[in-house]
Amino acid sequence: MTPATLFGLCAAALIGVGLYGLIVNPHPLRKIVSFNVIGSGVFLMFGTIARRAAAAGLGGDPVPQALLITGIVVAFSATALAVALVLRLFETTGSLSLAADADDP
Amino acid sequence: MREFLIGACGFVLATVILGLIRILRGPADADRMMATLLLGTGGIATLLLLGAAIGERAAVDVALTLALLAAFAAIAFTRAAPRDDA
Amino acid sequence: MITPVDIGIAILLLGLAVWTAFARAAFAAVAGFIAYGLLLALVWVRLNAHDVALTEAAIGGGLTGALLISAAARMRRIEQATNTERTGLPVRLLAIAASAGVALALSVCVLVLPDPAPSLAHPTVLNQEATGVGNPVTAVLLAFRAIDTLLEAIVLLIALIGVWSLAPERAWGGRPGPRQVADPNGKLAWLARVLAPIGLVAGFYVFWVGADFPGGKFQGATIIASMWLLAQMAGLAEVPPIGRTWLRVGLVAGPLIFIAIGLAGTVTAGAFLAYPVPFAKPLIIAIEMALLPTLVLVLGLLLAGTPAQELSK
Amino acid sequence: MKLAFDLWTFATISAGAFFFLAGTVGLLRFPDTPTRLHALTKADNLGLGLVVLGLLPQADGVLAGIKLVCIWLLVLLAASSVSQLIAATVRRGGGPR
Repeated sequence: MTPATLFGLCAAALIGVGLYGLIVNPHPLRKIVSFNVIGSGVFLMFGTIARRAAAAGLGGDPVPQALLITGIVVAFSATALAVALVLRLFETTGSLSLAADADDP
Repeated sequence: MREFLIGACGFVLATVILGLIRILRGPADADRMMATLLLGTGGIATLLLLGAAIGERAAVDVALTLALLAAFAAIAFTRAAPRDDA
Repeated sequence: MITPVDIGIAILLLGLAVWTAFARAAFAAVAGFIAYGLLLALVWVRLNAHDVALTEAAIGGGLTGALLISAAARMRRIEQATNTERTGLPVRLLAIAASAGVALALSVCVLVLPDPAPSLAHPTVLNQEATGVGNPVTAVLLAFRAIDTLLEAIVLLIALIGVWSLAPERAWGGRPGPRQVADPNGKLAWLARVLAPIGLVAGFYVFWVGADFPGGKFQGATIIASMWLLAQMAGLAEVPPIGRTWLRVGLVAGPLIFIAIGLAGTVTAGAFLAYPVPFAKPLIIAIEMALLPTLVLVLGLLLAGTPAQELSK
Repeated sequence: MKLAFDLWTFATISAGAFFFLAGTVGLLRFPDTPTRLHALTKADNLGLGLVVLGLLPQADGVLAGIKLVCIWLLVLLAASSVSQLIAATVRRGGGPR
């Protein structure tokens, strides 16, 4: 087994753990954190693929690596938007509950 | 020399792993923040040792970035921490 | 060859991920996630992806952590109320089954990846000469897949518009974030006065070496944006009101210059975002220079948040 | 000469690793937040300094060495100020809750 395979398997486990946290935790901020864990797992798996494709004297395939950089920055912007939404929800309703209101059908 | 550096790297990483038990135990928010500071310093040492061991110069630049930004989250924490006396 | 360091990092990474999912309090989960982000930078170094490691150290270790921790600290006092809301056992069991299934399926995928792996490394290296850039990742970002980078800059702008559009009516056009009260002679101000100039130099360094070594505009812009935010938190600089003309011009200037150079390519080199070979490197550097200030502004303002302060007269 | 350099590296990095261990033990064993802060910031930054000193003979070139020292100085600067800020937060009432 190479380090790439080790971290690939680790990435698969991270995606699983993140998915569990996303479903189970009611707190919206923790859903955001779990979503980021899933995201990093996906990035790590992509990084494994980049590492396995090392050729031409490079340590990895530069195309997936460039896409990873793009992905990390976009993931940050999505997180910032999500956090802003949660803070606004908190300000407006004074609560962090995502549950539907009791009087909803 | 390479084996020694890898070994030292593993050792520092192991002490950091132990230190992260503080994140689990808390009890105060500040204790948890301190454990992430420990990982910042330990992570920089690990990177420098790893970079020297595998002869990778870019690892030093990553360590430089961490040195500049590892404390950033802790600063944000001290700015946003609830002020009980206010 | 797997070293004990690799195994240690992998176990720690998994342990921290489990902690973020199972911790009792949101703040504790976020603290674990910050440690997790710092650790990911180490993983990228181990995977020989040094450009990615720099990005992760700057964004995962710095900006995302600061964003989440300040949100967690602001919501701290009502957390008890949310803790009473718990997910039922059947849902938990289903969630365990679903996530275990996904993880297993993905593990199998990792183990049966084709060998030798398909790679675009050879074509990249063969064609890199024409761009005049020494770092293959920069060549991909700004020449071979420049459209991704352009659209990314636009996605960042859209996210910022999303964050701003959450502002209440009275605060529209005002300064983002809660009002900062800081002692301009305090410890934080001292730290900002010393650290911010050094950080600026380091940010430009990381930006500039990106042409030939790991680094580049995203990493450099993140470092510079953090130093800007540090000065804001220390009370040495104020976030500009979002209605300012210079701010809005700065936000769109980078992508506009990028699009203009791309359009010029349709005339001079026969395709959108193609560069005439003798001018490839100057054009790439021009795009990077144009994107840097825009990225600094967007990243900094995304972290500063939704406008909440009323317009001062 | 090479042997002397290598011995220097062995000695300082081992000492640095020891201080990292000491910092961790302090973080885990000391009774309250301010003492833990004290253990962490002092021991770990000394450990990092020793590691940097040990790596200096292995660095390729003077500039690379200066960069290593700069990283240490940056960490010292940030860690010392941040530990003051955290201590202030703790004293203000951010203690165990």
